[in-house]
Amino acid sequence: MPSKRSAAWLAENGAVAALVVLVVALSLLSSDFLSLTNLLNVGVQAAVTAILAFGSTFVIVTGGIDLSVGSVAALSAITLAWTATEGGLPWPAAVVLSLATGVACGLVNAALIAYGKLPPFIATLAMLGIARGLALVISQGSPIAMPEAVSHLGDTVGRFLPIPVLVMLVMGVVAAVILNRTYPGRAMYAIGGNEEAARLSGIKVSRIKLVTYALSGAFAAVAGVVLASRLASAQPQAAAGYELDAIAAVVIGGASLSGGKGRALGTLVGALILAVLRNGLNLLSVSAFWQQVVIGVVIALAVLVDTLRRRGTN
Amino acid sequence: MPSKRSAAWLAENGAVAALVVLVVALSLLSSDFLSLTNLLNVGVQAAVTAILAFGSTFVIVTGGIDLSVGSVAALSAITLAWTATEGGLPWPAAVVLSLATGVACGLVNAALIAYGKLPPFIATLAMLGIARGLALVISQGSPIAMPEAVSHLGDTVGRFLPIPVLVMLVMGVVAAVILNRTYPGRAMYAIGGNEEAARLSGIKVSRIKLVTYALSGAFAAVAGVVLASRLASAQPQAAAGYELDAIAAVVIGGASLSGGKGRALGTLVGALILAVLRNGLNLLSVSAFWQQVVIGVVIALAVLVDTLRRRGTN
Amino acid sequence: GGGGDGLEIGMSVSTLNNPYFVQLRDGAQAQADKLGATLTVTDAQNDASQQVNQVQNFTSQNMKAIILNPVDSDAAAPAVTAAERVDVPVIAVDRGVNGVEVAQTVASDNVAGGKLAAQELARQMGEQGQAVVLQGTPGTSASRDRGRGFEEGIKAFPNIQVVARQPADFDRAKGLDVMTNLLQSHPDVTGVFAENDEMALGAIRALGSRAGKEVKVVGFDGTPHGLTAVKDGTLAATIAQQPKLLGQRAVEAAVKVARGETVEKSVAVPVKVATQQNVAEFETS
Amino acid sequence: MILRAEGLTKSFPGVRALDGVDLSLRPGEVHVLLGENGAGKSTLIKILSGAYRPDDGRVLMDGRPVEIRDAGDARRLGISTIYQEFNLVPELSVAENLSLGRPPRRFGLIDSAAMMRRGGELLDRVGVRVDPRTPVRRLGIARMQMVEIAKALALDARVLIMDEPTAVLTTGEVGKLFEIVRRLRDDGVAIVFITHHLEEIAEIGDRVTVLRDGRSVAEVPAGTSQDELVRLMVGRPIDQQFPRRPAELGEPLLSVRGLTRTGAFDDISFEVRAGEVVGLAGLVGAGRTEVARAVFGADRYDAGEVFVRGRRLPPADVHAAMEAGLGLVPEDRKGQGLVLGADIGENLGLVTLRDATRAGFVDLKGQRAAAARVAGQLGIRMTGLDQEVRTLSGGNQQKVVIGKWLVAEAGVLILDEPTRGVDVAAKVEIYQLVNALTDSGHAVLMISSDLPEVLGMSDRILVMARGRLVGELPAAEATQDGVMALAVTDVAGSRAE
Ligand SMILES: Nc1ncnc2c1ncn2[C@@H]1O[C@H](COP(=O)(O)OP(=O)(O)OP(=O)(O)O)[C@@H](O)[C@H]1O
Ligand SMILES: Nc1ncnc2c1ncn2[C@@H]1O[C@H](COP(=O)(O)OP(=O)(O)OP(=O)(O)O)[C@@H](O)[C@H]1O
Ligand SMILES: [Mg+2]
Ligand SMILES: [Mg+2]
Repeated sequence: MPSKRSAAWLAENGAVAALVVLVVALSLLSSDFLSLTNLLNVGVQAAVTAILAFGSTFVIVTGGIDLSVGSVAALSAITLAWTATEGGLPWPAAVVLSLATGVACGLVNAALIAYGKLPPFIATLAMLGIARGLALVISQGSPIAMPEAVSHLGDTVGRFLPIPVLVMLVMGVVAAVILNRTYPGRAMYAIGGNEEAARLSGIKVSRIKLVTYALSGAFAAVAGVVLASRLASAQPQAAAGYELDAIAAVVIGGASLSGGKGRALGTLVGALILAVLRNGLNLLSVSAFWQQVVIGVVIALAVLVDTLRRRGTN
Repeated sequence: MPSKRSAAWLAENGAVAALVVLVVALSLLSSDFLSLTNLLNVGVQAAVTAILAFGSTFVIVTGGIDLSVGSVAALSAITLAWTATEGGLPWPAAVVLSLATGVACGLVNAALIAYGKLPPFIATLAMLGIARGLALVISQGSPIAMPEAVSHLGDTVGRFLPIPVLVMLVMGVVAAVILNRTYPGRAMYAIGGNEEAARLSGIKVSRIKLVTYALSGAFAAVAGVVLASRLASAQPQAAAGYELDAIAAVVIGGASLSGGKGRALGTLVGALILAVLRNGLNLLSVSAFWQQVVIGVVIALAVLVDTLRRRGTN
Repeated sequence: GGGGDGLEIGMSVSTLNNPYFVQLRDGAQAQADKLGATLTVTDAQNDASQQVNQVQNFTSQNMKAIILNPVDSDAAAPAVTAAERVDVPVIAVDRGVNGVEVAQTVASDNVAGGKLAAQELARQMGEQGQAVVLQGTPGTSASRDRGRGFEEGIKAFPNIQVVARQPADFDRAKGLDVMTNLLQSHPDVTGVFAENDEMALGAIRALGSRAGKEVKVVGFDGTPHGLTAVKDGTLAATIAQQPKLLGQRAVEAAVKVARGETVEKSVAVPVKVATQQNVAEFETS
Repeated sequence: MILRAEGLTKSFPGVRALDGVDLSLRPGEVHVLLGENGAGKSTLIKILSGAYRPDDGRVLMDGRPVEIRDAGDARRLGISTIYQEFNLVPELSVAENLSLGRPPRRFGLIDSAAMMRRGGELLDRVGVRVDPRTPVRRLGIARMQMVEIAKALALDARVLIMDEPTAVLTTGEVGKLFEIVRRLRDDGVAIVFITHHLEEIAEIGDRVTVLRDGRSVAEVPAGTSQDELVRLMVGRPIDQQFPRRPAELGEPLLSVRGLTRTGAFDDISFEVRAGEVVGLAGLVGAGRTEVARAVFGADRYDAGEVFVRGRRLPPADVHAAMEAGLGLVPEDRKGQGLVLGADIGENLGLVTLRDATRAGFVDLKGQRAAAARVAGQLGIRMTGLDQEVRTLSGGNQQKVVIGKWLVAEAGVLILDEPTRGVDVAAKVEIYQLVNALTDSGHAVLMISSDLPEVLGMSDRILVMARGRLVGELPAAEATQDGVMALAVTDVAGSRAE
């Protein structure tokens, strides 16, 4: 019964309904919205948030929170650009170093949380400051040009294949596979659902948390590199404040901040909702002052659609 | 046994230990730190964050989160300044209207959360945008001068009584009394500890949530007015990003984001830690880029001191 | 030494998360080193109240003079009052302070700069066509003043139509995204005014090969990357504010007032339009 | 001797939970642990399963000392545990919970098909009919317990520890569980079995170790008489296990008419009169809990009415129900009954919080005094009213749940599995309190899966099967067999499976 299954799927992925409503509304309001180019633009604009949000999904599934993703993204990109230009490293080595930076930040977060017993909010808030500060220190506050080879990551192949979208989709699949099909992924759900039960079932909770935050850091590094590639320049101030967007994408996508729930697909939809919304507001030329109001109202409505529908079915 | 009780008190308020360590360290590092004027400065500088954080304490105790406090503070201050200057209202009426604005924002948050079943993160994130946007719309993006009478709230009475500090202390006492001694306060702890058990014990959970977020909005309004009084001008961008500071103060003060825990005194200490830290870094002339790193490290250490000490006693 | 030996000066910069202000600081630092003064720089992170705090902290440190780069001209008054209470002279730099008097204001005029930007953009657009504005963070004084100057300036060109004004928060990535989106609804724009160079550089990425050819982009600040883009021809012009010079002048004044000398009430560092023709003269400053 | 524990000692702040306890397990025996609430039974087995580290003492397996640092170590040693408090992940499916920590993998990835298959097999083994894909949160307490049992069986253990597995099961499931236990015993598995149901000891046990105040006071054969076991455990004999003292009946206080919720219960009508204790019996999943929650206003219903003292209650409004004088002790103490992170005093005062408020301010002193009184009555074993409820033993937690409604003095009290996990002596205390309630004209509706309790304490017994009321028996005429016969009635057309 494919129809029944797809109905059930929709019921579980209510954010999709909100996205569809939003897309239909914008298509009616703006004739420019529903063009292939514009939709690809939306995809590109969603990419960085989505990649950050995939990383945050791991964390939120375990019941944690990662406020440092934006800063870690900036630090990773600055690391890449700095080692490749000032440091004279070949770019593949710089890329590896950049990913390692992201992972290292994640591991520090996890160590503080798992061994230092810090609340995730505090540990990652500290890292938010530390990573941003280091990015500023390394770059001396000025943007650094990205190596030519890497910044192709921001390009569009042919007319219709923006690489950021490709990277986003690949990272999404990776996140989905990790969450659904691997041992650490399933253990994340168990920890988020009932940490004590997970521990008593023999899951090494601390170790899984290390994996979780390391993944979040790695995804942040990828997001940072994609962002810097789009701009051809790594900026110390890049992705500031993106952590709230990333968390919002995950929560709009159906996850709960108390843990145990969340899916990569939902997160993707959440990130698309945010990107579609911002794109639409630009197309409709909503005034700067009103934009924030409209974004707020639409986010609330989008999630409201979801919760009300879910209540209807229950 | 006063000594035993005070030891127990310290054990429960571990943040105090961190604050003491910080103060001692800064006194040794900088000769300017331990002067009365400087300490009063620290108090004034902590005031706005502390008042916001008292409001957030209610919310966090119920297991919620309020991201909108900074924006609501700005909107309330703008409302006051605008109605008093452009609107020609007498200032006491403008003050009342400003508080009402804060309460209204809180009630909208609560309605979305309690009746719309939105996650608090999403509802208050939406309000973050909406309130900020409305502040910009009302003010047309420009600061508005505060009425003379109100801006005395930013003054210092005599040499040693800065009014912001006074307001902070009064609001702290109000918060403590509400949390410890009143029905809504006790109900907040129950809801944060186990919402279902609270409901089955006859607590009207939705109504208490209305009270909770309305209080948070009212405290935000007070914070906004104090901030605007210090600057003698209400700014649409005021207190942007303060929500993370407020939450950090509450969590550093010993509350848990999963609810059921948190005290007004702890929150005050948390806000003081943040203010002392920023003040100290200025006095020590730490370079701007390194400051963020140092703040991050010290926040992590401060809470680490607390958790390790607590583990020691267990 | 230039007579400023060991003199302690505090400087509160509105934000260091922007290359423009980093240069402002660098100019000030260089001058302080030259004069032998000790400069302490703090970053107010675009938060007016944090700036008041920093000035208060300077007074506790017994600074002999304070250089204030206001986050907001109106909201800076209490900071100045705090310093005056303990008789520490204040030099305002880049933005003025409204409501109270400071020893000297070293500034270049954002409103005038906005006007210049309008004129230069109009000139390069051939005084006709559609233009869009990328606005800075709503509610900040830089966005307000530059926007106002631009609107005033562009009025003189009736054949230029401003078809959209959208915020991109002074951020390069947002400049890229917002420009991309605007190109969907307004594919025929031939002019872009960005309220800072960062957004302008983002817009240039969005425009791709059209930047500098069909579409003229004018930025603001004259940051090194902005000037490079001007040299390359992708950025049509930037309103160069000579931030290093601002910083330099401010320190000079601070050292003077700290020694009790009198200084002029205001020093204007001119804003200049940097275009491909004259860009060379800016790169050294 | 497969496992020996020697001199195990464990202290928590303010209590010495274990004080030099010895325990020896032989292969192929069912070793019963007996003791009052808070005697240290759970603490002892948590040391064996790696959840706690002992302060002192050691554990030997096959004569060699072993270190059990965490659940993984215990598993490697072949020790499998069913904890008193469930350790299930509510959001995950039954199948996934069953293979928690050791999912079947293929090429490094989780093999969901194999996981479902394995889950299905395990559920069959314990005889629970439930789709392995169902999220655990949708199961009632009883079926969660069966899933816990299945989960423990998933590991082919040499030592199987079961902490009060029968507390929430009805006779049917208990029978099934005992079959499983006997089969394992015959295969040579050593089984530690904790229960407060004394009659189960002779039926399933081989040896009994009695704990009192954290010390092992005796090791006796399972055939020891119940009176003797009680004396060992409590230190004094208990005169009467079910001291029901019928009271004079008055007006109907609670009347339920035609209450229906599609898929859960259908056309439920009954009355409870002042001074009366009505028992509600049935198999697990019969829908008793659902009815109780609907009556109390905790859940909505589709049709029917509820009256208290003749006044109709608005549906799904707990507050109104409480105002009218209803009270509910829920079956899930952890999920619905307690604020685990709050202290005992606070939990005991929760229900009366509103009444203790004057002009917005709570009379904290009065609250404390009332709490202290009730805690004394129920004999809650605690270091003080400010002890966190989380750190109480299971039975003492249950006493707190009941206690908070005793403080409230509700006119009609609905008790859902009230004595779950409560020791024999404390049970009698609770029964006395029920008597006192009915003496003063209150009414009690008691749901219990413990048939002797229903028979012993009710004046009248209602029996539910598959969401319907299928019979009513006066207590005097009711027998276990009579109730069971009704409980398995196949009600045509009701409640789809
Ligand atoms: N984490 C803890 N912190 C403090 N005290 C604890 C903790 N765990 C258990 N205790 C105390 O240890 C004692 C023994 O508890 P335990 O759970 O072993 O009792 P039990 O014999 O299993 O009782 P029950 O029959 O009620 O389940 C109790 O007094 C309890 O309050
Ligand atoms: N055989 C079954 N088929 C379908 N659902 C069932 C079945 N058994 C139990 N349930 C569901 O499980 C939950 C109840 O589980 P539980 O085992 O606690 O029994 P109950 O319905 O609460 O009644 P009781 O208190 O009589 O045991 C309910 O949601 C019920 O609908
Ligand atoms: Mg126990
Ligand atoms: Mg039940």
